[in-house]
Amino acid sequence: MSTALQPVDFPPAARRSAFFAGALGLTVIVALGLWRPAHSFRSYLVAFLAWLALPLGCLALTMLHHLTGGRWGMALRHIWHASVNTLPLLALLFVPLLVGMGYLYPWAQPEVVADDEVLRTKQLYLNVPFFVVRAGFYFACWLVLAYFLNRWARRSPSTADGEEPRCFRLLSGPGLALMGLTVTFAAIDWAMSLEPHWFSSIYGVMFANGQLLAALAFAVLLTLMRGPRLDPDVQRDLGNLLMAFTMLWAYLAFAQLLLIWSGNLPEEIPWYLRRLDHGWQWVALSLLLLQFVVPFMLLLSRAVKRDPRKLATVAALILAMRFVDMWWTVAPAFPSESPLWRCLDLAAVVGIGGIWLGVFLGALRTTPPDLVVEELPHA
Amino acid sequence: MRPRIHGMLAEFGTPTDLVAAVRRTTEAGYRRVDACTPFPIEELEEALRLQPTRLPLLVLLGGILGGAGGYFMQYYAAAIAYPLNIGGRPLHSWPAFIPITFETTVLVAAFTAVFAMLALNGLPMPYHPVFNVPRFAMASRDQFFLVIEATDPQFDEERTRQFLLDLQPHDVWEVPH
Amino acid sequence: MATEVHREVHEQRESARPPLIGPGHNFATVTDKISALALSRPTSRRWWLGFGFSFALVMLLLLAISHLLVRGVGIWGINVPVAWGFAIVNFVWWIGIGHAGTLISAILLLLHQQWRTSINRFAEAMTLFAVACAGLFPLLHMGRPWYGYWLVPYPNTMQLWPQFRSPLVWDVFAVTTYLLVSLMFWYVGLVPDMATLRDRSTHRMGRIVYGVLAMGWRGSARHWQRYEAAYTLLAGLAAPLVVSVHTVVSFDFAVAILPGWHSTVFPPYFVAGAIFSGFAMVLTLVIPIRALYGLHDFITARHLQNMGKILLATGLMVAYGYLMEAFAAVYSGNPYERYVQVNRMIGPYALMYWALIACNIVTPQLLWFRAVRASPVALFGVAMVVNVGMWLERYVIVVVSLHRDYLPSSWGMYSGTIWDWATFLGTIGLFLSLVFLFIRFMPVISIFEMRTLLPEAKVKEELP
Amino acid sequence: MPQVFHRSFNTLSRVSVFGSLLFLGLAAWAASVYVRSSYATNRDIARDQPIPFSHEHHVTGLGIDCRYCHDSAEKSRYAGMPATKTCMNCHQQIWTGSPVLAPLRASYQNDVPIPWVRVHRLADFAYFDHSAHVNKGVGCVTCHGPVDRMPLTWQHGTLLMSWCLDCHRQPQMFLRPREQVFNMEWQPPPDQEQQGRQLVEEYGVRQLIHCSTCHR
Amino acid sequence: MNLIENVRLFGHSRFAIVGCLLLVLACGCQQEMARQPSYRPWEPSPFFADGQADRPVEPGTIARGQLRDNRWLVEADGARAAEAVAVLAAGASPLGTLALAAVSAPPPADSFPFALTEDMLQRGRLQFNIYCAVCHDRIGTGNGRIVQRGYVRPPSFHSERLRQAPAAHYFRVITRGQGAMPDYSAQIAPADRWDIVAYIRALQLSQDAPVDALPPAIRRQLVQER
Repeated sequence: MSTALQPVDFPPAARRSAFFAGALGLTVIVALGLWRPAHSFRSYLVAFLAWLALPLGCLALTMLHHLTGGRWGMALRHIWHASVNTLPLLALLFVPLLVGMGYLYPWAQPEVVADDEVLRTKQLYLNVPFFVVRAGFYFACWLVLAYFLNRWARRSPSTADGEEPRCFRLLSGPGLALMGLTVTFAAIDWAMSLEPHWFSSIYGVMFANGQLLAALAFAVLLTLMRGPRLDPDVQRDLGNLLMAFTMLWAYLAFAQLLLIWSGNLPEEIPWYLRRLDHGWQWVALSLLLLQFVVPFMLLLSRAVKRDPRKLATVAALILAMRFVDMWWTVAPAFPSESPLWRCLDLAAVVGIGGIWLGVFLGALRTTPPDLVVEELPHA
Repeated sequence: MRPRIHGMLAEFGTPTDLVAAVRRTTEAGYRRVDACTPFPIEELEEALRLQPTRLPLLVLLGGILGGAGGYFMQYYAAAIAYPLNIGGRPLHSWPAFIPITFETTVLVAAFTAVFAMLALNGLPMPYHPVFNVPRFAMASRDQFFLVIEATDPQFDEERTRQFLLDLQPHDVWEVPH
Repeated sequence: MATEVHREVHEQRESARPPLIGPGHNFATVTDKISALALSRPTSRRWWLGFGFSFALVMLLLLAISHLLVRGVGIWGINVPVAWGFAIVNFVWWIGIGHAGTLISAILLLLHQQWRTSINRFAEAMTLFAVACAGLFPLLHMGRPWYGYWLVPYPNTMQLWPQFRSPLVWDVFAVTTYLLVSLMFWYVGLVPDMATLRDRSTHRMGRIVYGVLAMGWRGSARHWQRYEAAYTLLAGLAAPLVVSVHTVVSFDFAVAILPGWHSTVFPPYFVAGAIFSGFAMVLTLVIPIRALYGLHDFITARHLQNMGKILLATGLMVAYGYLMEAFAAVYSGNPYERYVQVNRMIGPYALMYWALIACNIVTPQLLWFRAVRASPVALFGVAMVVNVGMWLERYVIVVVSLHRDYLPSSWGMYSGTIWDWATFLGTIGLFLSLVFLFIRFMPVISIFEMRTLLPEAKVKEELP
Repeated sequence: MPQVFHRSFNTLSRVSVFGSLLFLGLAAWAASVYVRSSYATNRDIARDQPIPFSHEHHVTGLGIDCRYCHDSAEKSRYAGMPATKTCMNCHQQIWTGSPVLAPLRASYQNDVPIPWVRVHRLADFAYFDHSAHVNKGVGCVTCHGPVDRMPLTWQHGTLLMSWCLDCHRQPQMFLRPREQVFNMEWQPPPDQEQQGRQLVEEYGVRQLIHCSTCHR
Repeated sequence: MNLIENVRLFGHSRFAIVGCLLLVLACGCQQEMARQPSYRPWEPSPFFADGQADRPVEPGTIARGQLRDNRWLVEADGARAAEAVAVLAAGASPLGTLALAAVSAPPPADSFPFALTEDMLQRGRLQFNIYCAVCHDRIGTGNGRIVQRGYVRPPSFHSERLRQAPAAHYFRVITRGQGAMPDYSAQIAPADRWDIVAYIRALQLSQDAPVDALPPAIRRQLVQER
């Protein structure tokens, strides 16, 4: 069973085409930015947040797995590590957003703040220098965590005599707590404050869960596509985990909807009014159906979880819907534009995604084989 | 015609022995065979050639029934039977109906799981012929039993007893009705 | 072969951890030791002492309820503006405690966490008893409990239906469903063990009672097949159900637009709090019982450590909830939201607030240390503190948000009366009495599942 | 010996499982029948009165209008029970020696009211205004039934909340023109629903099913 | 007490305990909200000496809406009118003073305190048919159902004496009774009494009208019928 020892691998051509597509997408966005900078930054923000979900989700999953253990994680761990390795790239890709803050965030526009009493009271938190400092802090936390986890993993892969080095768990506990806080506040800073009057205290949890779901779907998809054949039990567990995270997604989304819908308060409900009108309602409906109903029903079936191809299809669907969800969550915050302009959001997704995938595939190649082999579940 | 006895009972000491014995029994062509164990043994399903249970399907149906019923109940009450304007919310206020729909789904599905399991197993059945063998009390402790029922077409008191003895059990008994 | 190598690696890794069953046990000893707890006679003096104490509290509960039925809810401290007092606080507290059982059983079963086996039965029973105690409070709070059936939708002579847009009606459905499903889950899990007790019992009455409860279980492979399917399906249903129940409880508050209640983080944060308090209560009960009945072989140090870790994790989630609530108030810019937070911290109930922070956030941080997790006494202490803290949390949420309305003319103070306390203590007595009865007459640990954990339960396949 | 139960217990257990289900169903059915029965609601049960007053005789026989005795039906929350004086308007000369009317005379002489037994007793938490109903076109017969044919008075409706709601939810099926309210013989026209809708419009009938309409 | 009795008593007491416990359930039988301690009209009351919850009007007080501020509506009789004036003076409200001025001049013999309208005649007919027709019959000849059952027969409204009687006479009789006729002051409101009087006038006219007085259409109809 030599397949069992093969790491997930892609031909170099895949990397090249990813970089090419990325360059193309970024060119479109930059060209657009010269003409309509506001829109360009908006598309860029959506795409950035959507792709950021993968490395951050993978980072959290890695630490979660260090704490809980379980064979399901062994199969995915090297993908997580490779994905986490792309965090420096994302820190770099964040810089354009600092440039575009004035176009994106109403609270960063002095003339808007001057006219708005609520925003003036919020200036204590929502102001440009503090925003930059916080963003720096978030990335610093993530990069440090990523650095240590990867370094230890390379240096001391888990050995056959059982226990992993204790340092993993010592880091992962506080690390996860730190992740929870930084992801929450990053979500508040980067996405929620686009509509600075609105607030929802569940937002950070939803964001973090979305990242976990995206990362899990991504890792499952790659493993099933290119990796070794999985142990049926592990594969079933992965299917169940995907189902659990989709259910969690639906749960959180519904909880927020229900509470805001019942409250019907003027400072809360506009968020949904914007997202359930002007065509966005169809996006919302597709989220309900394709992010929850369809994957949930499919994952209930044991046959789907047993068949790698079917499970991979479901994972791909979930992953795709994660991007749609991020689009639906973030993009309606901006003043309404014609649907044609919205299509250009795709260019940013391809642009950032191409570059990210290229770097990720490179990282995947350099993931030390002993890490892969030793962590592999029995096939 | 009703056979004289219920069947033959053989006792084994370990799950491995029992599974092997059951395999040989089904391979020998016996069909009305059962195994009684102190805990579930997955391998017996395949050894006894059991069909996969229909329970998940029934539970799914129960869940769908419960969910649809629960939602309709609320819709009927709030929009048809007694349409009242509560705080300007629509009569068909679907977000508010989801929690109960979920609960009824789970409730009916759970009832289905339990009662279908009991019904398919024919429980409660406080009297069963195997209990007539005193040693069978060990089936709920640490011993593993194989039953060949007398209604099996291949069953013959002498030959079946011999067959069971060949499996090297701890002991073999006749099970009276 | 790689397969075999990795299976062995995995098994070795498993074996390197502390074992789930003490050494020297086989099917017979496991069976006999656990079933002896329920079958042994005479009843120990310590049991009578504990049960007697709890039962005295039950009498107190009956007294408090009788007084309530005669005089009405006016004997409690509730009044406008604080119309929700102890009853709701205790309801939420008990329901929260009732979450660990099904969670341990269902979710850990689904996650193949085998360490659940020795505590699941006990935790499930605890769930049932806690939910029963919880259910008492809304019923009594209605003032006329004998009309409780009006909450059930049925074609009645008033042509009225429950108001399905109200979270209080959701509560009825959620709690009832939870009680019924937990009961079925618990009972289905008990059936094979009832058969064991039926066959072990030497007393005629015992044989009949356990025999009726066992429903004629004989361990047939066909039965086991459907049994396992049904049990797993029940677990799959119960897991989201647990989450939904405390979510609905959180909706009781969050659907209202009252500052301090209307917060979208309430559902997940309440669920985490429920699991937090549930595990605390499991620890509170398991540690003494383990010591008293000498169950160290079945409830090992590893069990306690794992529960300590879960306590820490859920405690951090609860802390996250507090943080988000406070941050939301500041960030929202809403003066009323801000006021409620400030009022919690420095208002008349500030002492309660800081006590709850100390109990729920500060104390569990001790669990970062392995030494604390490894010491049953320390764990017991932390669990007790958390029990108190979770009660305080509900008290702060309920009372502080209500006691100062928008208009200073409708401000007021609240405190429980002696009857509030009597009812609360009484339910603790009811809970403990049921626990004592349970450990006296039922197998505290799932016997048949313990058997499956033994190495000889594995069928050794001869290679074809 | 593990055999604890006799073989008949298999049948017994099945019978008890299904029997208890059946029993519960029957009990629920019986309860629902009971609460609607005249035993529980007093419907159709003629009440014994201190004087066996016959509406049939006074209304159908003598043609006395409802309002002769119940003179506040149009103006007040209460339809009004006639004072002893009202009875004496006629009975000072008619049936003066009748032993049946002895309580009436005693009441008149001693200035003590006759303790009539109340036939229609609404729960105290239900607000009811007689004049509102009468003036919006609800006929006497609609709620009280054919009083003109009752030798002794009985309660015609169940007085259950559902009984109120049956009309409150669809008043157009029951309303009649105002001038027909006291007409005991009035029959709804074939197009009652349409005419009823017009009356609902004309009389301004609204706010009928809010909780606070009756429970205030 | 012997042993057997002891055993039987024990058995009984067990039943008694169960019975007591079942009695607890009976608290569900109370309907406190359906029977509240407040009184409804005509309820008996053990509290008051006369055993009634309804209280008589306190002497010297006037209930809201019962101020008799129009003497002609209240009393057509001179003696009672003085009493009404006294009440009004005691009230001394602006409205009362105004009403007092309005009624201070004695009315002519057959005048009504207000202008007659079609509606008032309709109302008068309705009230007449309810309260009067039982004896006086529907056209006022005095042969109503009650009279047929043995009540003293009232005089016909169409007698010359009654046709000549002033309107105030009828009002006074309704209010105070006369001969066998009881008073109807409790049953018929003062304004309604005037309406009835007006209708009686119409009845009288109907039985004794000269043909010339009829409207042309009806006159033509009469001619045709003849």
